[in-house]
Amino acid sequence: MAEYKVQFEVFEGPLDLLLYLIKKEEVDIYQVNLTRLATQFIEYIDLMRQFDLELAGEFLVMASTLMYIKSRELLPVDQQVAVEGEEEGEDPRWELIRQLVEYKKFKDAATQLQTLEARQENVFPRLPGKLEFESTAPPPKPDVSIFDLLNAVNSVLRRFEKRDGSREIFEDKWTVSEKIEFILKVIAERGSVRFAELFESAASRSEVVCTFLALLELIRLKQLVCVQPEAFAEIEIRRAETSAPAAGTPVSDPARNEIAAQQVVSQTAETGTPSDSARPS
Amino acid sequence: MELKFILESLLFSAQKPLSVKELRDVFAAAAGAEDADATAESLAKVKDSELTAALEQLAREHEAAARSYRLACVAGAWQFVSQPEYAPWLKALVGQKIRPPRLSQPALETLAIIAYRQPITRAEVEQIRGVNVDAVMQTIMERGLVEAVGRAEVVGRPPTYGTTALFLEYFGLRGLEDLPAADELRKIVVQKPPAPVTVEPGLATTPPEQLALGNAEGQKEASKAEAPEPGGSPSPE
Amino acid sequence: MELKFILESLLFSAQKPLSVKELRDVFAAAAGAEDADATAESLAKVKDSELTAALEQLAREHEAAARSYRLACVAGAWQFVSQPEYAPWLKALVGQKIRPPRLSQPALETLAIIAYRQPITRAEVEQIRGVNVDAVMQTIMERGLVEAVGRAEVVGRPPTYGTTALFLEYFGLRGLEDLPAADELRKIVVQKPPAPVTVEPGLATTPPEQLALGNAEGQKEASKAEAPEPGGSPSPE
Repeated sequence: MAEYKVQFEVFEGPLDLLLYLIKKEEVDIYQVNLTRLATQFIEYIDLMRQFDLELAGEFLVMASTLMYIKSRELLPVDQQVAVEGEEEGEDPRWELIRQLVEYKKFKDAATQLQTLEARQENVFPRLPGKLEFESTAPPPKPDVSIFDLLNAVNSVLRRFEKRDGSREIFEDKWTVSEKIEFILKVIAERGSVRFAELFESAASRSEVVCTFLALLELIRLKQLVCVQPEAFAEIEIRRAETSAPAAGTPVSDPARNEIAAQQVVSQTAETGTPSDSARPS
Repeated sequence: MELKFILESLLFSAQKPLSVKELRDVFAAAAGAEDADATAESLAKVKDSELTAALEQLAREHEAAARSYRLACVAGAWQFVSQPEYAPWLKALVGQKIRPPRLSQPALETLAIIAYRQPITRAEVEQIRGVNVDAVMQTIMERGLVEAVGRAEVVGRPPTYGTTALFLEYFGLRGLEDLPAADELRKIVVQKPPAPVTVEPGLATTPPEQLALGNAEGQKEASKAEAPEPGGSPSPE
Repeated sequence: MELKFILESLLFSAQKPLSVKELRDVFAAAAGAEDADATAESLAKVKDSELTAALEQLAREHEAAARSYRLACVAGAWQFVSQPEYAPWLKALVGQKIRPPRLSQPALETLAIIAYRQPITRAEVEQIRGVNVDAVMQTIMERGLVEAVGRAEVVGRPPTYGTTALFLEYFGLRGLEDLPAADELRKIVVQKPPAPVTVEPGLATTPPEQLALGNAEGQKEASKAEAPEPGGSPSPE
C-alpha cells in the first residue's frame, strides 16, 4: 500500500498523470488514443480512492472531462447533442491535447531550470580580498608612522653598536620620565627639533631607548607630532598644534585623551601602591 | 590601454557583480580624479553600448581560453565565476555555498510558467498546470523569486506576477531572453490537428498522417515527451 | 582534470594568498569529502614539488596571456593580482567609502606593541598603552594584521595575540627579526621605581615606569579599577 501512495504523490495534478499515462503508451501526445487514456485515468482514480488517498478536486474534474469525451465517442456523430455555446472546432478532445502539449513544454522547462539550479550550486563567484592601495602604491606621506620612528631609532642604535665594545647590562641610569622632561624642554626652547638631534648626546643604547620611549609617550598624548617634509627626509619633531601647552588635554581626540588623562589622575591618587600589583615580568 | 582590459581589471577586483551602469560610474569617477591621465579622461563618457560590446568580447575571450573560470553576466551584472567542475575543491576551500533548499517540482513548474508568460495572473497559471497553485505561489514569493507586478485588465483586476532579479541570479541567467527555449515557450501556438484520435487503432477514422503538426517546433517538443516515472525523483516538498 | 586548473580555480576564488601548504590542505580536505570522486582522491596526497611545479607553470601561462592580472607569489603565498597600470580605475572602483582607511595612530601603536612583545595578552597591551584597546584590537584583527595565537598560562587563560604574515607584508618586512631595534625593544623591562613616584607637574601622564609590565591578570583588574572610562562606556568584555 505504501508504495502506491508514493507513486500517486509524484503526480503534480491530473495533467501530470495524463502525461505519465501517455509516456507509458509510448505514443506522441497528438496520436494518443483518448478513449483508452480516459479508461486508464479513471482506473487510477479508482485505485487512489481504494487506498483512501486524498484526491484533489482537479483529478475529479479531469475524470469527468474524460468521461464526457469517451461518451461522445460512443455515440454516432448524428446523435451527438450540440453543446450550447460550443462552436464548431472547439472539440473537447482538442482542448485537452492543447492543454497537455502546453503543460508538457513547461514541465520540460522546469526540468531545465532544475539543471540550472543544480549547476549554480557549484558555481563560485570570484570574491577577491579588498584592495589596499596603501601597500601597492604608497602615496607621499606627510605623517610619519611609528615604524618610521622605529627605523630611525634603529639607525641611531647602530651607531652605538659600533661604539660599544662590550655589551652593557641594563642599568637604571636613565628614566623615561627624565627624558620626557628633556624633550619637552628642548621643544619649549626651540619650537622644533630634528629627530637625530635628540640622540646626539646619548651615551649608551639604554639612553637612546629611554629617549625613544619618551618620544613615543609624548606622541601618544598628542603633545608632539612628527613630520617628514618628504619621503626619506629627516624627521622633525614639533609641539602638536592642538595641544594645550601644559594641561595635557589636547582637543583633537577628546575621547581617547580623556581616558588617558583620567587615568593619570586616578593613578596619581593611588601613588601609594601604584605598582604593588605589578610583578616584574 | 584597451577598454576591455580596464573592464577586466575592474571585474577582477570587484567585490560584487558590476552592472554596465556601475562600470560607467567608475569611468566617470576615474576621469574626475585629480591625477587623471589622458586615457582616464577619454573614457569619461564611454557609452553603454561600447561597454557592453567590450564586455561581450571579453566574455568570448575567456570562454575561448577555456580556463577554470569564466566571465558571466547574471541579471545584468558581470562577474568572474568558477566553472562548476572545480566545485569539489572550492567547497573544501571556502565551504559549502549557502543556498536555500532546492525548489520542489511544483515550484519549478510554476516558476517556469511565470518566467515565460509574465505578466500572468494566478488563474492563468492554474489553467496551465491544471491544479491549484496557492501554496506553491506563496513559497516562491516568500523566496523572492516572484513578485506581483501589476493588475490584469479583466473583471476583478486580479494581480499579475513576474519573476525578480533574484530569480535570474538563482538560476544564473543573464536575463529572461536567456531562458532555455524562450522563443518557443513565450507564445505557444499549437497547431490544431484536423481531428484528434479517440477511437481504438484499427477503428481509426482519421489516418495518422493527417495528425502531422504544421508547427515543426511543436512537434519537436512533443516528440521529446518524457513523463516522469512514478516513484522516481520525488519532489522534496 | 588537470592539477593546474584546479589550482587556478582555487587561487582565483580565494580571498587571500594561499601557500603551498594551504593548497595541500585543501586537496586533502576535498579528498576526505563524502562525495569525493576519483580525481579528488587521487590528489589527496599531492606532493609539494608537484604543486610548486604546477603553480609555476600556471604563472608562466598567465604571464604569456598578458591580461590585466597575473599570478604572483609573495612571501611564499600565491595570489592573482591586478597589473599596476589599472590602478586609476581600481581606485575609482573602490572609492572612498569602501577603501580601508589608513591605520590610525592607536592602531599602529597597538600593532607595534604586539609585534615586539608577542605573544601578548590584551590586558598586557592595555597596560602599556594605558587605554582600553578593545576597539583598536578589533580593527587590526579584522584587517588580518593580528591574530590570536594561544593562551596565557595565567588565571582565566586569556588569549594571547601575535602578528600575522599579512602584517609583515603590509610593512614590507621579511620577518619579525626585521623589526627595527628588535633586540632592544623586545627586552626592555621598564624598571619598577624604588619609591612611589609622583607625577611631575606639567606632565600629561604618569611616567611610563608606573605602567610597568607585569602579570597581566592581576594588573588588569587593578588598572580597570583605576581607570574608569569617563564616557561610562565600559569595555565590552
